[in-house]
Amino acid sequence: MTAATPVKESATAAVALSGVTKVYGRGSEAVLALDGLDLTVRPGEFVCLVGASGCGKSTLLNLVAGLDKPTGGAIEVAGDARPGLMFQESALFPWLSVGANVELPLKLRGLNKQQRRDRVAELLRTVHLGDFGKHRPHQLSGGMRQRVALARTLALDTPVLLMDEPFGALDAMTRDILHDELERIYLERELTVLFVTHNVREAARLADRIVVLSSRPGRIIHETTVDAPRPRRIDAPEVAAIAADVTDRLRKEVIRHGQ
Amino acid sequence: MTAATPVKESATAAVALSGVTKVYGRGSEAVLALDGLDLTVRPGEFVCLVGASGCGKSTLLNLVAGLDKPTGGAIEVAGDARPGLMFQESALFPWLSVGANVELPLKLRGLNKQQRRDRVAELLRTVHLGDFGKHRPHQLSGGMRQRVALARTLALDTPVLLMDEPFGALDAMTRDILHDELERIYLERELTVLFVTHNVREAARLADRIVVLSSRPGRIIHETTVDAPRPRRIDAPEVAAIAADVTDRLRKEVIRHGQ
Amino acid sequence: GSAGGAGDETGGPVTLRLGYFPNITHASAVVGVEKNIFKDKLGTNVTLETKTFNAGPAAIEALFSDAIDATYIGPNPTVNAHSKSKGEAVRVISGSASGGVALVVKPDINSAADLKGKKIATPQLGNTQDVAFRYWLKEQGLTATKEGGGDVSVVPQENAQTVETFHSGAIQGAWVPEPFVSRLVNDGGKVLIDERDLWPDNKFVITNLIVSTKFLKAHPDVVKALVAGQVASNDYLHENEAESQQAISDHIGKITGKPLDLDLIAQAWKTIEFTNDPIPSSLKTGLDHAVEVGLTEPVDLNGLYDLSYLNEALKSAGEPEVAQP
Amino acid sequence: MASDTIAAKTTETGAISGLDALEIAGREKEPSRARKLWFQTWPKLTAIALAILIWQAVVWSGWKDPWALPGPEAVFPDLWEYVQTEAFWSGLGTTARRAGVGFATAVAAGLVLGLAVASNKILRAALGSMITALQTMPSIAWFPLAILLFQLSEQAIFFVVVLGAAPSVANGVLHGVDYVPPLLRRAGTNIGARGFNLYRYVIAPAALPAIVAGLKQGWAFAWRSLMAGELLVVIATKTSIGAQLQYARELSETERLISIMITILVLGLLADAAFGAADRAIRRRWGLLDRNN
Amino acid sequence: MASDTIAAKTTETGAISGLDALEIAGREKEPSRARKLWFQTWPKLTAIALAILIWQAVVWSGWKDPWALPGPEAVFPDLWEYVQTEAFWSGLGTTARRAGVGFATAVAAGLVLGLAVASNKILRAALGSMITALQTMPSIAWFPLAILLFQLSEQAIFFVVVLGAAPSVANGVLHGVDYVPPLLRRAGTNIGARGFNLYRYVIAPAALPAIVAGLKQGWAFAWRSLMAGELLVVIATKTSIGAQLQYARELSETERLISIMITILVLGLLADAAFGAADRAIRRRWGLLDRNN
Ligand SMILES: Nc1ncnc2c1ncn2[C@@H]1O[C@H](COP(=O)(O)OP(=O)(O)OP(=O)(O)O)[C@@H](O)[C@H]1O
Ligand SMILES: Nc1ncnc2c1ncn2[C@@H]1O[C@H](COP(=O)(O)OP(=O)(O)OP(=O)(O)O)[C@@H](O)[C@H]1O
Ligand SMILES: [Mg+2]
Ligand SMILES: [Mg+2]
Repeated sequence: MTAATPVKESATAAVALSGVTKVYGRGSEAVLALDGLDLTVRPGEFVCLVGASGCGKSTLLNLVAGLDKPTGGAIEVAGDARPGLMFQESALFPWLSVGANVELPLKLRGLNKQQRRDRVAELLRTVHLGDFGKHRPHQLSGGMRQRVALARTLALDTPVLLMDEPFGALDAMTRDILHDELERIYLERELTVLFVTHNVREAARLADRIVVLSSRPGRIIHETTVDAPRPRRIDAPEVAAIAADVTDRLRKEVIRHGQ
Repeated sequence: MTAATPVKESATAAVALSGVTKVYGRGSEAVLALDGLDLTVRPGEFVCLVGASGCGKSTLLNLVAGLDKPTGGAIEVAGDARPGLMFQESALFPWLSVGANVELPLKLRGLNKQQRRDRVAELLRTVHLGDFGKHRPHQLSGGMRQRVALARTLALDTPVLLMDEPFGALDAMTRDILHDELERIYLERELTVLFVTHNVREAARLADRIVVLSSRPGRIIHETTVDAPRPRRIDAPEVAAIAADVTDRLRKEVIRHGQ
Repeated sequence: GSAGGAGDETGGPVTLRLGYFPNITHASAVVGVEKNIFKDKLGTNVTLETKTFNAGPAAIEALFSDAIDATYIGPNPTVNAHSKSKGEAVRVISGSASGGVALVVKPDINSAADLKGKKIATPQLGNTQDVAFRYWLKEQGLTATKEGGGDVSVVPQENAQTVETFHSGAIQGAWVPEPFVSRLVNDGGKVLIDERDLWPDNKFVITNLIVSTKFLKAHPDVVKALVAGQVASNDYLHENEAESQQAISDHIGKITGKPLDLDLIAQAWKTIEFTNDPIPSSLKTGLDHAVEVGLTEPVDLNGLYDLSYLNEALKSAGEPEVAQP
Repeated sequence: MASDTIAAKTTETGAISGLDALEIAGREKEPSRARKLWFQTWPKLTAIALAILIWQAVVWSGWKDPWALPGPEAVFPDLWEYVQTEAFWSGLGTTARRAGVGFATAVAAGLVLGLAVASNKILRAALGSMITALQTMPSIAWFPLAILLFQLSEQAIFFVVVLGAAPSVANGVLHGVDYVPPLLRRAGTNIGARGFNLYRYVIAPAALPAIVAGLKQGWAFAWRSLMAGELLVVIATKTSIGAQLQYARELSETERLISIMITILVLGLLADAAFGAADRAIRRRWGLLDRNN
Repeated sequence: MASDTIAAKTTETGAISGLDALEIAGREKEPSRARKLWFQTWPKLTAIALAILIWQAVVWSGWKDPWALPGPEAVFPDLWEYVQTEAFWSGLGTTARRAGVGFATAVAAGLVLGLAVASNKILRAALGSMITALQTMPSIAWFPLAILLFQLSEQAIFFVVVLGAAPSVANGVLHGVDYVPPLLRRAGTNIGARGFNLYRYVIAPAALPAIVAGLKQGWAFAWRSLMAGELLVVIATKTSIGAQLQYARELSETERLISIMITILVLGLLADAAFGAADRAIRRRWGLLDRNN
């Protein structure tokens, strides 16, 4: 927390990062993953993070989720629950069935058996895997595993949701459907979402604001506010326009970094 | 191999599948992943497979790679080397550094130390990870791991290359660069490529032919030949047109299956 | 055959592998080795290799496996070796020691009748001391079952453990050999029965020297020299008590890292008689007792003893000969 | 032509030789239950038959005297006689009960110790390396302490068994916990499993394979400690396998000794079957036995 | 307000209590080498001090006679005397050499056996369950066979040690191979590692953690078997730790017994340190020790 503006920021922020720096390793091997990053996410805001491969997006989400400590700077998260994080890898528990994987967060939150059963069924239906509750993770395809991980994260019911390329392994159609579902839940529950994606159209489809990160060290180099009314269609012209703009920024950054 | 046309087919095919069926599990839990699939890939052809999540694309590649046995039907692969497969997960060896991961296939092929060192450096440069040879897989980001896996697969130098969503975790820019690299290598070495992707534009950018699979059980429901001259640009209108057409086919299939 | 030494017929070199326990009842062996008495008697043509054992079974296994040629050993394993090999494997060629066994009890036990309801240890079910104790109990009109029931509960356990359990009061007495008798006495025990008192002439075998029949056949002259060494060793024991005790203490110290307490050796010394007579009658009687208390089947001891070499050695040493059974 | 060869390679196992065949073996059609059982049994029977044959051959060769190395024709009648004695069954009963109770106690102690040491950095620094050190302590070194603490009771035996087996179990737990994939640990934390719940729902199941391996090693330690410990206290009216083993040796009853060894081997095989079943259940659950993986 | 609380939670460890703190501990700034060493050392020292204190307290309480349970003030002088004797050093030398050679042989045998059984289905069906059964066989049961085969030589001792430790190592290998992630196995096959190469480059390294765990358990078995085996025969009056332990017990030299137990514990700690270092090296390599994971 920087001394200057703490009260004001925390009053209006669901997530507030100030001067966040993250260094991996030590000495000559040290990698500066994030460098003095400032970012404030308003309650109820849907922020998409885009940036080149290895620029520190996952690092950022891990820090916000409290799974890792920043080397410098401060991170604040409003409310009394840790944010829910959907990892880049599916991170399912191999010893639990698909249903049990989704059920575990509910169990940990103390829901009773009936509630849990209903909720699991509903969540699996949401990700279009209603028939796969009894399967084990290794019996699923990559995209199916990702959807189970999504269901598990949604089961957390946290006000702040962190998602790391949640739809990366899905075909366009399934993704479209899940965009709709996610948007519905987001609006219904008034969530705050921090969403990492490589698909700039996806970002323009979902986000209130798109944040572009620079490559190592990660810094914010550009922000775009998306004003188009929800629900948007991913092939709508305004989405395409915003996507084109962000892509341009990104391309410049990659070219700059490449030199 | 069906009795009728074996010689003719195998004479012109780099990969030939006839009536390939794959059933996972047994009894009531059995899942019919592929059902009587016929597919012939000509030598030097670049075939992209698209299809909904869980439709059997990875299963198909595993069968062609010889890592799994079909429940029914026959698979033929020309030449005397097994095809190289890039898995959907990065599947790097955690006990080896990035460089050593890429070096292992070269070592197994009996290249000497100097050759191996040169080749590893070249491959890592190809995937834009020249500085990361000494890192360990767990120190990389998801996209970086995927690129290492790509380099390792390219190190195999097999005439037939099977790739399972190789660029799924990469940002658009990095992906564009790697499209160019892959196309260069493909043309240089006259490879045969079977490429799974969810990005229909990517398919239209790279493929000679796009094959659309139906959802469980996987069957070929549509094929499109892409005649546009190489190199194509991913945002070129002809690529967009083909992509739109394939997307349409896919959408219909997903909707049909959803009902 | 004294200083001339022994060898095989062709005069080629022979190795004699001799086993014994680093133990006070094996004093003949320990002193004979420590003071090079065997070496002198065996001469230059015979290489003496010694192996020390911790307990009888390993020594017998070694003898059966041709890993050693001769060993000092107690009567119990001797009989086992004889009976298991149907009288073929071993021969007793000399005695070594007699006595050194007693029933030590807590001071409040004054008679056999006081033993009722008490726990008394023996070293091992069916071994010499165990049999002696059970037979004695029977003579006293007390019962004791194999499993530890009856008037007196007989608890077979390792001697080392007996010292601990006696001290802690878990047992009230033990029928054990030296040096454990002395050790229990030092721990406040009292000798209720000295086993010597139960035997004619106060003599019964505690250690004898056996040799494998194969070796005896192949190298009778080496065996002869070995027996001569045994006789000489016992002579030395009798003539140089203090030095012998010191030698035992040192020898045990070499193996265990700590020399054995000299006072303890001196104390135990008094209860042991080092005799070349293997006292076959006591072995036979002991076996009869074992049969009587139901611990073994009868064993034919025919051919176990071959004391011709001993008598030859005794004769040349000018000592009285012993009776062949 | 070339393509034909490869077609054979990937579709017909018959043509594939050596280690490749091994890799591919098991990808075949699901065999029937009977065939499976037969495949599990014949190599065992062959191995046993071979062992007996070699044994018999050695005995016939006259390499050692029959009293030093009795042949099968002497041992099997003895074994048959042995299993008909009352002593065998009561000894087996006593030993099995002790092994069961002792091992159960050791498992409980080992799990608690292992989890405590694994979850607490200070405890780990203090005791972690002590566990292996305790494991190397031979049973007989504990005897005096056992007697001091428990006199000549069954507890003294348990004490030795528990001290023998618990460190092994604890080491299994430690190993398992150390190798829990960090991603799963983080996922657990993230879905709200903290403190005890993290151990209960994430770390313990993730470490389960290593824990089962530790239990298996612990069983071997427990059993060996028991065989030694049963000589510690021969309790009235109770014979035991350990005591019988010792007596057989002391009385140079080689046939009986081998009979008891065979008994111990058979008991060991039964124990292994139990652990093997547990292990296979885990591997099936985790998808490690799936022929398609 | 609420947001302030959480800020504290994620940025200041000082305010976090209980197991949460444990989870987060170690994510701190890299401490200096000296501090690290100190953090490793003080809990050990405290534990040892505590153990000695309790021991002393029990002795002072007069619960048992000093003869049965000597106190530290009697044992430490004896230990000091003991380590100055020639017997200690020559015994240590003999035992250490036997342990080294025996364990090395056991490791070689165990690795070969484990890999053979793991890689061959028929061998596995034939011998797999035999490994655990062999593990449960107490050392004394092998003595007669050891003498039969190797006479009273050092080899007889090795034989007992190897039979004690090799099954444990083999079981470690089997466990490790069984739990190699199928994906890595397939990746290996796919990049051209077949047969022996697959084992050399993929399966063996993937199984390494479990193999090291097996080695650790094997060491404990080897050491315990050695302690028993050294009683089998004392060759040419060569003293050894095992013989000294047994005689200390037989002569009821309780101080010396405890001195030897302390020696064994120290040797065990050294062994554990070696295995611990190997294990940490692997975990560092695999990124399991990385504080960022
Ligand atoms: N545990 C670690 N140790 C060392 N370096 C690390 C570690 N984790 C990440 N890094 C480095 O930090 C940088 C950022 O990694 P991060 O995973 O946050 O990237 P990302 O933006 O998520 O990339 P991608 O889009 O490829 O997933 C990378 O350069 C990576 O090499
Ligand atoms: N080992 C297995 N056991 C049982 N079922 C399996 C197994 N592997 C795959 N399946 C099933 O087979 C079907 C096809 O799986 P596959 O992985 O080939 O899909 P995919 O097309 O690659 O999907 P995605 O795009 O999500 O990766 C899925 O329905 C899946 O549940
Ligand atoms: Mg990432
Ligand atoms: Mg797939």
